[in-house]
Amino acid sequence: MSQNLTYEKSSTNTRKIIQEGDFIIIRRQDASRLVQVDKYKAAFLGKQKLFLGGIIGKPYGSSFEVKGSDLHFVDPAKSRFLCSSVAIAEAQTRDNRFLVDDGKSQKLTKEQIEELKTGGVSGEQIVENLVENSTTFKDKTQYAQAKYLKKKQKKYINHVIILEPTTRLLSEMYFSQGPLKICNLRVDSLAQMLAMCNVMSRGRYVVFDSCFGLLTAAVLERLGDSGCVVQVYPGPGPTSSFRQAVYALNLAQEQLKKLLVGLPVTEAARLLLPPSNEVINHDKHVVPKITGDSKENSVEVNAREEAEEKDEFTSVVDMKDCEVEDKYESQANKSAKEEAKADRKAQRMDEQKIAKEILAVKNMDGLLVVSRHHPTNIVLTLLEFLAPSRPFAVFSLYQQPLVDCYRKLKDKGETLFLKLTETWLRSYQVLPDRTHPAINMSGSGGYLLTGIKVEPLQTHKKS
Amino acid sequence: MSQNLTYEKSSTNTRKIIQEGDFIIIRRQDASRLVQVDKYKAAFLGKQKLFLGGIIGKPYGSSFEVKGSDLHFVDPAKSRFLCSSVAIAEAQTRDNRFLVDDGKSQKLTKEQIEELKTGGVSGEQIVENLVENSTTFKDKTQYAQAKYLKKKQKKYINHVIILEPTTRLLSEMYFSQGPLKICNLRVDSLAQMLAMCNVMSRGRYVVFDSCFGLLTAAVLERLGDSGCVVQVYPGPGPTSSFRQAVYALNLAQEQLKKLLVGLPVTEAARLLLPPSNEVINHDKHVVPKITGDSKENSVEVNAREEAEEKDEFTSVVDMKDCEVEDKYESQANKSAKEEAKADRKAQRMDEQKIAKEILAVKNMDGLLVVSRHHPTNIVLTLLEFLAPSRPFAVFSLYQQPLVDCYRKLKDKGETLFLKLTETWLRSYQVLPDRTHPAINMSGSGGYLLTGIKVEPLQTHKKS
Amino acid sequence: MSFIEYRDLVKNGDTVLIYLSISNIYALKITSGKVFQTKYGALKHDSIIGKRYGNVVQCSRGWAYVLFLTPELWTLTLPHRTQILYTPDISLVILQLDLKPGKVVCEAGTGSGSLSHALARTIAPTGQLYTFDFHEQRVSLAREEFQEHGLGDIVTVQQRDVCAEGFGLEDIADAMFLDLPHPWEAIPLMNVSFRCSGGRLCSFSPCIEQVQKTCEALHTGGFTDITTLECLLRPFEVKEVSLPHLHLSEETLNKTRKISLESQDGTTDVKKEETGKINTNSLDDTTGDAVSFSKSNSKRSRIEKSMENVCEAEWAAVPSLQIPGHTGYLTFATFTHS
Amino acid sequence: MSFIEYRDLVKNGDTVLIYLSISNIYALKITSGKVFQTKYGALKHDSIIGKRYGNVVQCSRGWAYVLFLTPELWTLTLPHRTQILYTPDISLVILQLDLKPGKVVCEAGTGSGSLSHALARTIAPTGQLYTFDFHEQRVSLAREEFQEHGLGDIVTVQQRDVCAEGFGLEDIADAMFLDLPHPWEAIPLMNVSFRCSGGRLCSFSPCIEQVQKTCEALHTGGFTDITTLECLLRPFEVKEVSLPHLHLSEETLNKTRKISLESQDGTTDVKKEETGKINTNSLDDTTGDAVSFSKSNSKRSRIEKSMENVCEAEWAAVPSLQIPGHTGYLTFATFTHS
Repeated sequence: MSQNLTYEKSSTNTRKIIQEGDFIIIRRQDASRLVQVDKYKAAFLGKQKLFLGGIIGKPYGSSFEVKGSDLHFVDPAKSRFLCSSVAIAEAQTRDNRFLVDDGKSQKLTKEQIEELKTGGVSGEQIVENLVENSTTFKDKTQYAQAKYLKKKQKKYINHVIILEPTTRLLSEMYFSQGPLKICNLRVDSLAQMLAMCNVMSRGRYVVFDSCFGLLTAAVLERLGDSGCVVQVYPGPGPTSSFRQAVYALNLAQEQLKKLLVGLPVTEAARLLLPPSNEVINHDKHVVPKITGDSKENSVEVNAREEAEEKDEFTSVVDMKDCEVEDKYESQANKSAKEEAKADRKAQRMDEQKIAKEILAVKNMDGLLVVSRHHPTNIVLTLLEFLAPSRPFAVFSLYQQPLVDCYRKLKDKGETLFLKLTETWLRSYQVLPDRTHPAINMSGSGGYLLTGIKVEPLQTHKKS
Repeated sequence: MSQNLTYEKSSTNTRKIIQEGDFIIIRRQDASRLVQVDKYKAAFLGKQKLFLGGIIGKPYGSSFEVKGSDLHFVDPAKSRFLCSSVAIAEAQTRDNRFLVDDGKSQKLTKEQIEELKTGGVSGEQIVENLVENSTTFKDKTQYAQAKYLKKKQKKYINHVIILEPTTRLLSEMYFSQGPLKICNLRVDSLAQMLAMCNVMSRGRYVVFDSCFGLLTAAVLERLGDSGCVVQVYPGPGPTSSFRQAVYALNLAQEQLKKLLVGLPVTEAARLLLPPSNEVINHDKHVVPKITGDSKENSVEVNAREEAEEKDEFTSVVDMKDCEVEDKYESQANKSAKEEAKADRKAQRMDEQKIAKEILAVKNMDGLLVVSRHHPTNIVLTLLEFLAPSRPFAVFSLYQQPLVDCYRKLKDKGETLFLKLTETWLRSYQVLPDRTHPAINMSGSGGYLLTGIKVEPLQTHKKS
Repeated sequence: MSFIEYRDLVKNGDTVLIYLSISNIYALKITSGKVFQTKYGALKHDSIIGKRYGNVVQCSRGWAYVLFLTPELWTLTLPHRTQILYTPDISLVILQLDLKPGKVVCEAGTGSGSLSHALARTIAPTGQLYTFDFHEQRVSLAREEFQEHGLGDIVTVQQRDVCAEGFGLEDIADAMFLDLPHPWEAIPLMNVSFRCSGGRLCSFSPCIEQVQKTCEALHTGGFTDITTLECLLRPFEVKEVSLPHLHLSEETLNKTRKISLESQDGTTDVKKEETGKINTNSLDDTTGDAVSFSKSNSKRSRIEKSMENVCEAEWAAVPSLQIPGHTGYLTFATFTHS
Repeated sequence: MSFIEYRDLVKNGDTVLIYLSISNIYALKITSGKVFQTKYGALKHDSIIGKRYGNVVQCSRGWAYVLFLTPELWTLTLPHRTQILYTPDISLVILQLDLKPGKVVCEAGTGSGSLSHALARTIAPTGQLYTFDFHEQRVSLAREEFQEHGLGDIVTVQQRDVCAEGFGLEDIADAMFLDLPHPWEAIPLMNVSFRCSGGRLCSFSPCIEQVQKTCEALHTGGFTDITTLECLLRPFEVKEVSLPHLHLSEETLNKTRKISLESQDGTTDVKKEETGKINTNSLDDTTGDAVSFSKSNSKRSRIEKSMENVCEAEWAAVPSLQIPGHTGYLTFATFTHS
């Protein structure tokens, strides 16, 4: 028997509680969604309207039953049973030799079931009723009975789980909502970008992110409370959604200010122009509107209130989900709006100034690019700000742009370990006597180009 | 209990016997090879020199032990034991927690073992000796003992199995010798080409084949004894290896003559030129040297003796394997050679004439292309000879040429069901408590473009 | 009509493929006088009779193609009475079983006949397929189909529990295909059915536990060359792809700056700005399309336009986003009589 | 030297990566006075000290790059004491375990430390990795390495049979990683080690039978969100590819005919012809290269030349022919205390 280690137990060992204003992930079996907790405001999960008052004060990871539009806390042991039930219900068996249509064996009519539901009968009671009125339930094998039960439970017991957003959950959520939304950046590709770029606390990273800030959020999560991210965007100002996933992490505002600054890619490119040119640009662009004190590595911008311009990705809004009026919006008057607008602009300029100061040293620790634009020019430009011996990773939904980028980088001769890859991600159904790869899979997780920047070779002495 | 069917037992229900002159596949665990049986001539399997006299008269599927350079018949039950042994020996376990180096536990020295081998002691006896002299054998678990035994058996008992060549075995053999040799045409891609082109007896197929006749052989195998293949090649004459896999099928010469004709792709293309032009070409190319009578659908060419010019793929010859002089070569004198050469040329011309007559009807049933040239022009040309409602399949090691081909076909508007695909082929190790996908796999089986030719649309009446 | 011999012109009684679009294809038995309703309106069977396969036929509000039905097209259109095998698996089964004209094959179970048609095509005209199913109705439906499809002479269908009783055939099979829930129960009964020259066997199972028991039974039963394969189709969409370039050269940057400076003074052209709080309710309502960029009328789009090339679209093969992840495991083996 | 903080200049005692070529890379501990022998000759450690990472250093007959060692580069160069995990699996493990600075992770077993380095990097500087191995020698070697690599404060290594005894830690872990032959034996012992807020677990197993037992143990143990994944890297070679076109237009055909007719009369330019019998002994000696075509001096090559374009080479990504087919299954689960 080995001796046990002596170790200090963590002092912060309590369960985190859901609070008003938190960004949370609501997950049901078939869907998950990011919302901000607001007692007075309804959230939507698919067509289901939900009031979130009932979750405040409960620990993250809790399950809730949906009754009407309200959420009721569920005992953890019970919710666990339901989770495992889903796995079995989803199990598919190809052997349908004795397949008998289920539909005719139920004595309750659809109308009767609907009556029960609207009559406020709990999901569990409905399932019990269904079992009693099934003519075939008794004759089923034990396995088939379990399967039937779980299937019905899944249908009639409407549970959701409230989770604290993490890179994993955000990545899963965005991908399930439509992979193209995040350029098909699948979780395995994202994971590899972070690893290949050696993302860690105290590092300084350049991130070009066309996927709702998911990549930026993933890097920020790995910084802990020190390091920095320069988030580069294609337009002169960021899009309204450029930090959606970042805000979802519920980082303290001061922390975010300390870690994250934004910069248009054009401004980054200007830093590389001959000095004479650079000075002029600098003067004209750090406009006199700066209000906060701009210490190095600290942006005095209230990030959550930051100016955001509508872009093509958020301009298509499902009206259903926007019925509920924004409470701040309705409170705000015109002049306050104008003021806020000016503030945001100033703050953006402030961020830009700091970002340029950071980049100008050309000593960044990693570059991560997910772009809806062709990556080559972006990569060639931003690579200039990396210190030698630092890695980079470029992701694309398509293969050919990365072939082009590979070629240009190869020609330039300032990189080692250039690799173009894709990964296959397969998930498995593991159940007794029913184990096989998932019936459906993602056909592509995108392509990845990785490498390490080095100093260009001055002399070719190799014989 | 069901009633049994009444049926006629096959009249040809005997095991096929290996004969002098047959093409056979010699298979060892790690390699397989196609050779023609010749009592007097040595064959090589890797570095192993083999005289094949011992296999003549034995049934296909038999195992033989290699003693010196001779092959000795092995009892089927025993060979089966060895086959299963290999599976276990190849099983890899990742759990090397108790890994102990095997090398030091054997009391016999390498020299002593070598002595046993050259002393004519059988492989089995050597293995017995090794077990006796192992200091750790007794202490191993039963599983580990079995594994040890099989590993040693694999090493010291040199068995080969003689198989009758089939498309499956030929495909496996060529692929294992180096996928690029056959343009990376993996067995699953080949299988799909045959299925997608609905290859069946009595069908007429155009085959463009840059893989040693493997594709042609596969189509011929599926024809049985009626139908036809027009094998199209890129140069004015075929390469020496263009029917290597075809000959391996051991078809009777008359059958081959009836089923297979060759034609340069340029001659096929000429058939599509305006009639005035065509006549001229025809006159000039069916030169007056034709000797055989050229009935429709029958080529009077002795295919095995056919003229073959060296090409780039066979010009690189491993000298080791050519030490043994060709007996016919040494018998032949110069004038006989000249005569044979003229004959082959005449026969080739004869084949071409028939091929042109067949194609001219433009009523072929399928087109299959595996080419080292860019496929687009080849496909556009040869597709002209297909009847409407007939399928085609084009294979390429690379993706982009097929994208180009897809596009051109789409533009032309005479195809339906155009599909570009690749397949993943995974093989599994299935062993008690040791089941997992094979540790190594082929990264690509090439790309496939398939479709069905239709009549071009005359009028667009779709509203 | 026969699956095993091409015909040029459509005859009354033929089963043909009607192609309206890639997602609207139908197997149709031509019966003089009948009418088939399509999304392009009525299609009279009589207007198809006498047409050449591969040609266009008229519907009342459009047109369709009539195609000769191959086993592969049948697989795409057949009525599903069970889950079926698709062409990637089917083609590999046929090649790995060494099938060719004249071979004798035993199949259990028949299912919806997707594989049976392809087997029959390959061993025709001289081979024989004996196919069995546990389910009576499926057997009679399959028998009818084979008859209608000109395969009556090639295929024999019978109701039978092969797991319990074997094939009931002796010394005849070159190849066997098993798609059974418990193939390991059937395997010990297979030996007698193989020809004296032996043959090949394939067992299809969706779950790995079935494969494990099958391989064990094959080992025990004296089979050799036991191999388990999985074959997955990865389709590509061939389309024009254009990623806009961002131009970051000195010249472009200077041009951009001018636009940027112009709008620095006035803010009127920044039409829309959001309030501070993010409308999280709209998080998943945007569908990102990586290819097309609709331009907003803000100053940003003006600058972006100046930086972006007129995109040169390239044709590329893009992997489909969702693909089948698993069909089943194919276990192959060789049988040799001792 | 520390894996968890970048440094610009190489110091004596640093472990660095020496890059000669993609297949010649070495992790090297810099010790003043020592010499490292490379295929380009001697490399003096002193010539590396003081150099900036990412720069070239001189060997006696060539040059090499000196790179800062990341966990990912370490994985490529570390001494194998066991089979190791590679970056595609490692990266997925880290993300799926929700790791970030400050997290506490338990790992069994340590093995060659490939994963441990990446775990430590991610949870540094405030997190803790407790890693255990059954094998005494591996434990002491790993401990030395962590110390040398500046991870001494982050990583605690101990010899322990986790399957029998659990981690011996209570109420502390945010995440666990198990690479054990029988993880299902260890899983019931894990609960006590998780923090009261629960956490994530990953078990790596190469064989499906292990996964089956593991999933069962996780179910029984009250874990939720049990998912089994497999992640396979598919590398591409980026290279110039050129397939020659065959030109079959009327014009080209007429040109070709001329050459063909010229050589029709004489046969002298057909240099080599084979005898009738195929030399089957040379069947597998030819290595087909699909890209380059060496022209023979026969008339055929003249004709082919006239038909083929000067090939426009295109850059393409070609899948590598042989790739790893399997590393292991990764089973993830969430633990919540009741």
